Amino acid sequence: MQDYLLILLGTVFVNNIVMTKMLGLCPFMGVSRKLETSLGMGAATTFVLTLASGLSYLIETHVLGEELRYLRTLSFIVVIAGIVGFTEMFIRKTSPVLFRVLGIYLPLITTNCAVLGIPLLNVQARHGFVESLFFGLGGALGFTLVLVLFAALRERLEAADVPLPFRGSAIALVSAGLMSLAFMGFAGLVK
Amino acid sequence: MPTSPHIVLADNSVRAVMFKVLAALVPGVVVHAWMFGPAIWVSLLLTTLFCLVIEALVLAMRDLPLKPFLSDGSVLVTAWLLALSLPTLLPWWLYALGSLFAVLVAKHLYGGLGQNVFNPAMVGYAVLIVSFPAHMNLWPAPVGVAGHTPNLMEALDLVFAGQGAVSPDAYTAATPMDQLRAQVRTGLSAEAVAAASFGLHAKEALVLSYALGGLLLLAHRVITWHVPVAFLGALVATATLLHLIDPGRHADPLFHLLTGSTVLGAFFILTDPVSASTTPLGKLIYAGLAGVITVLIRSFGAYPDGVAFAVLLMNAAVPFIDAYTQPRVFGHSRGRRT
Amino acid sequence: MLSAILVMSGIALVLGGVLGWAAIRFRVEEDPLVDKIDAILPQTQCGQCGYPGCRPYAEAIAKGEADINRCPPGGEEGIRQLAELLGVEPKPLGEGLVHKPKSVAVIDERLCIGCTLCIQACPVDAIVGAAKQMHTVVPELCTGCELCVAPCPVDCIRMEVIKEDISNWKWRYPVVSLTALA
Amino acid sequence: MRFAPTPDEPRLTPFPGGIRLPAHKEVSTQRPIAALPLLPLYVVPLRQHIGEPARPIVQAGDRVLRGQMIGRPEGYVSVGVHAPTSGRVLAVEPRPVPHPSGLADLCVVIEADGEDRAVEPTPLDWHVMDASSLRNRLREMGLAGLGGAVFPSFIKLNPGARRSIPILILNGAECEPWITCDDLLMRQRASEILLGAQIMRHMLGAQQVLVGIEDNKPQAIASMMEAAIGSDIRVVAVPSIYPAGGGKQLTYLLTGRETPAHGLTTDVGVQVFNVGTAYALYRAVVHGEPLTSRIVTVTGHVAAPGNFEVRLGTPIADLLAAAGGELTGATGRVIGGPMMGFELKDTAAPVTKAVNCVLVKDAVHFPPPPPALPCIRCGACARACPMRLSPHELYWYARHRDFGKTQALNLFDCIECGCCSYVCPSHIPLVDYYRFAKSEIWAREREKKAADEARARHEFRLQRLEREKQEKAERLAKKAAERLESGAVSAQDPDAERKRAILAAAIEKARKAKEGVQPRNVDDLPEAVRKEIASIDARRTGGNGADPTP
Repeated sequence: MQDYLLILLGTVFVNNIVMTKMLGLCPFMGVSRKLETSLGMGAATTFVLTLASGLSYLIETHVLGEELRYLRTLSFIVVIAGIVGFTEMFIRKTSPVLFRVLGIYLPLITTNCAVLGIPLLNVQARHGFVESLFFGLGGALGFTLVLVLFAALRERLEAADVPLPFRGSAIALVSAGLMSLAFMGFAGLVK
Repeated sequence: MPTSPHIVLADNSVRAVMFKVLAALVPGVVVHAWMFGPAIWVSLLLTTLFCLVIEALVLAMRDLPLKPFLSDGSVLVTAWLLALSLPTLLPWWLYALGSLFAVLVAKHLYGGLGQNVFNPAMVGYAVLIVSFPAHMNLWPAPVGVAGHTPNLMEALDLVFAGQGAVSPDAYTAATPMDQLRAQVRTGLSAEAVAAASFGLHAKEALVLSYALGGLLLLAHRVITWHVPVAFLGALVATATLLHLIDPGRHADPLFHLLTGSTVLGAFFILTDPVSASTTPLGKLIYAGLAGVITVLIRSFGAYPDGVAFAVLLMNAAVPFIDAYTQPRVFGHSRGRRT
Repeated sequence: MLSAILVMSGIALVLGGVLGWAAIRFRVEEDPLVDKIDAILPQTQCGQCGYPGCRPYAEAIAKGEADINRCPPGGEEGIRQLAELLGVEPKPLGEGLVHKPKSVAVIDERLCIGCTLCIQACPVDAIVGAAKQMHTVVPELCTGCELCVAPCPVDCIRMEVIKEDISNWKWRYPVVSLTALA
Repeated sequence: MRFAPTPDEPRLTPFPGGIRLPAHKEVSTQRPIAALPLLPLYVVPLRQHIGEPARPIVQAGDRVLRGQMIGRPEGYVSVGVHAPTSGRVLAVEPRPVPHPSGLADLCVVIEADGEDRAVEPTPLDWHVMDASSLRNRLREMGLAGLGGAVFPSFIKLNPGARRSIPILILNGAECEPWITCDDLLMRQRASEILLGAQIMRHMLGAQQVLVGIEDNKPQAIASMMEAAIGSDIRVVAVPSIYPAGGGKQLTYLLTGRETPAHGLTTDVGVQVFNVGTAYALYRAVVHGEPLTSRIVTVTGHVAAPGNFEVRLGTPIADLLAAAGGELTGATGRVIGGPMMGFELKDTAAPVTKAVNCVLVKDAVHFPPPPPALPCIRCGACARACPMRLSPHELYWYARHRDFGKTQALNLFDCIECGCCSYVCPSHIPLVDYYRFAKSEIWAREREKKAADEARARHEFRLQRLEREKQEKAERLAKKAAERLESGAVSAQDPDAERKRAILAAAIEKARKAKEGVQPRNVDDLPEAVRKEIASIDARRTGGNGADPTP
């Protein structure tokens, strides 16, 4: 149990997928303009990532095996695309506004490198099924955490007297950099 | 010209607030100079100078009036906190770089006074410790512990000309935190190390003087009790817990209170109103989590002190915390964000 | 090779089945987005956007056929709200469109010949009168769309900017000067 | 406290925030209330209360008597307006009124005849009158809250579906500095106020009557306690913490009941009236006099500050003159107190039911505020806010015109008391930002409502057109069928030709009319100007007939 907890905490804080691994920057910058949207995006990504981690583990061990290893990336992408498609329909039905606001970023979870990256890292780290799930969940929670914090921060920045050349994406990138700097403080906490 | 009210509280201004903070820092600075030698004056002077010059340049570039912003004292507070967080006797350009990141990047890119999300002094510190760890780990030892304490001329020489007549070996020593880590690695118990209390006496005096300044700020209602109490409380609680779990690896809470910039952080850094949470509950969460993170980074992390990183991490979380901890408005059933 | 094809088609089949089921289970009946967009539009029905009314423009936006910056009466605020609803960047008012102060149409009653052309043009039934009788604009109902101005054969309709009085007076944005401290 | 009719002091519940302010009350309490002499001219605005303005029922030239109704209440939230003296109506026209905008509003201008004849007073027998007609009389008599909000009293005196409101609070807190009109009224006319309170209590069915007075007015407290001997009305001294006089604040202070947001104190079984309103009610009911005067404090930088019984409609310039005039060095005039009052733009504006104080500023007591610096989020405003809002956050988003966020942060719970601006170390005009945001949001709501109505009318019209089209098609089809039967087919519609001719004739007539109506105000012109106009006309019509415009 302690191992799983360490995996979870490690992926959320120490090896944060966005802040230290620099994966998933596209939705991080794209869907962080409003707090509510970022929460929706975080939830969707969490759902997709956790499911993708588990499914891809099953495919890796039970379907692909040793000889079909070259199909790994391909089959993972197909699985992720399938889950994203499902999520998309679900959100479209349950929250049309969120669906519209997430816009292109929702189908783009498919190509969110974090979502592919985590299953691949799972394989690399030789995680078991439960470990994979926790790793996926942790990565997704870490993504959601920074996404939500960043969205709240950007809502506040929206009204700040930022000098003209730095308005919008520029100051957002600076802030992301400073947040990343802050996350460096966690370095070495969990291997 | 406001349409109403037509009166304002007398003797109340940003400048008054900032100069109260500066005044409260004076005992700490004096004790620092007394315990660690006159080098602090050099770094204090340098950061003040650099911060003021950078602020003036940026204000001119942004077409803002110089006088109200240079005279409000907020730049001085940033500069002093930066100087007190950095080791003394660094090469001059490191102070310049730290000031640049503090004033230009952390403050003015966000719009200047009152608009920055991250604590400027801590951004300056964090950039330096991440980029120049070798320099940043050379902490001059207290007078009496070090083989030699540089006088003012030697300090100037070291800062501006690099290694001068005095070698760093002569005046630096591993900080208590470093030593603790080293000893733990070689198998000695943390208790034994802490009991040896190298340099802790000097720290005690310094910590007390910062605390005195902090109490002055509390008395003058510049800060509220929430942040220092939550930060120190959480720090002591976390440290106690870890110490109880494994006394051999983790130092006792007193050690955590006395080392690093714990007390400076509790009263002066975390309380920076601009980058701190503003709601009562938010302040408790903000400072409490910062306390926990500080101890975790100190106990398990790669960096010598966790206060700066804890402050920056919690700064990033402040807008989120504030959004969800708005107090219950009079006549509403509960505080909420909709 | 065969096993690879089998594996991939197997995965595709399973996922396809799940998605097919989901498409039926979570089918969206209609798009309430049009209503949301229409709610933001000012309902002047002026047609300056190039569509024959606010609702058609809202439908065009929802379909992605029209840009959000085609509505001058909605002003900057309207564009900002549309941008927020649709999650896109606000943009300035489209080319050839200008924002005018809110006005109402006024009929010069000495000139009106009672031709009813303006009544037919008014999209919100804000003009009252019968054939060969003098017409009047009900100012509370007039949206200021100007559609009645052109059809009038005797040019007796003019647009009057609504004057500020105590009932519609607004507090101004505070002016604060930093440079005053010299 | 020795007059205390009930020895047990009620427990006070302090409201959140609030500030202590220098009171400056003694400036205007040195003399008793003085009456103003009759003036030659009164300007009586028709919008003196919250809600719909009264509709004028007099015209220029009409003769009026004191107390005669000159403005009839229009709509539900409205009260009557009455002539302050006898005389002749000079005009019914827009005149400057005391309003932050400085804009003009419809007023009845009355030239006094010096006789000050009054209409026959109509005292009301409130013990036997039924509640509804009593309220109706008060509405006609112009009763509105005199504490500053001027809400029609008859509405507040209606317990409505609740049948009764258990607690009546008389607000004598007068928490704004400088103002003393309630103070003096309580000192001099305590028993009349309490009689008014008894009538209110009767109308509300209240069991308990509390009078809240700030403890910086010991004389008023003593006088009210003395008047309350023998009754169960309780006079309570409350700490002098601004804004204790706010309705919700005073209710909380005295009863511990928290008025729900967007609600009224009646939601927690409390109704609050200003002591001045209670006095006016007494005059209206017992003496049958409509509301035509009130007590106004004139204080600050004037020669003889004090309180005056002023007829509504008195130009403020005359009131200032009665107080000895402004001293040299006056820097402006405030209507109301220094915390919530507004700058008077024109002293020709008259005293209305809302004007409780005219405060003349000087540079010593009212130095120009230092320029505003950026907010440093120190939170002093949040600690001072009596509504427990986050003023710094409201400011942050109001400044950026993000009104959605300001509403989410409960902007509309702000009572604009000014505590936040007062304590702000950056001297930001916070209240101005909230007022700006509020009026923008209101304007937007008005627009939204108008848009919704326009949409409904448009959709209705589309439906109607569709229906008409269908009906027409049906008619045509029927006609065509008939014609087919009769076999007679005419190639041309004789009607169309006739219609075109009529239209052309009408257009021609209108063009002539346009030419005919062009010259105006040419009756009393000197000969030279007439000639010039004639020559211009000749040039215009003769030279270029096709284009009549110059």
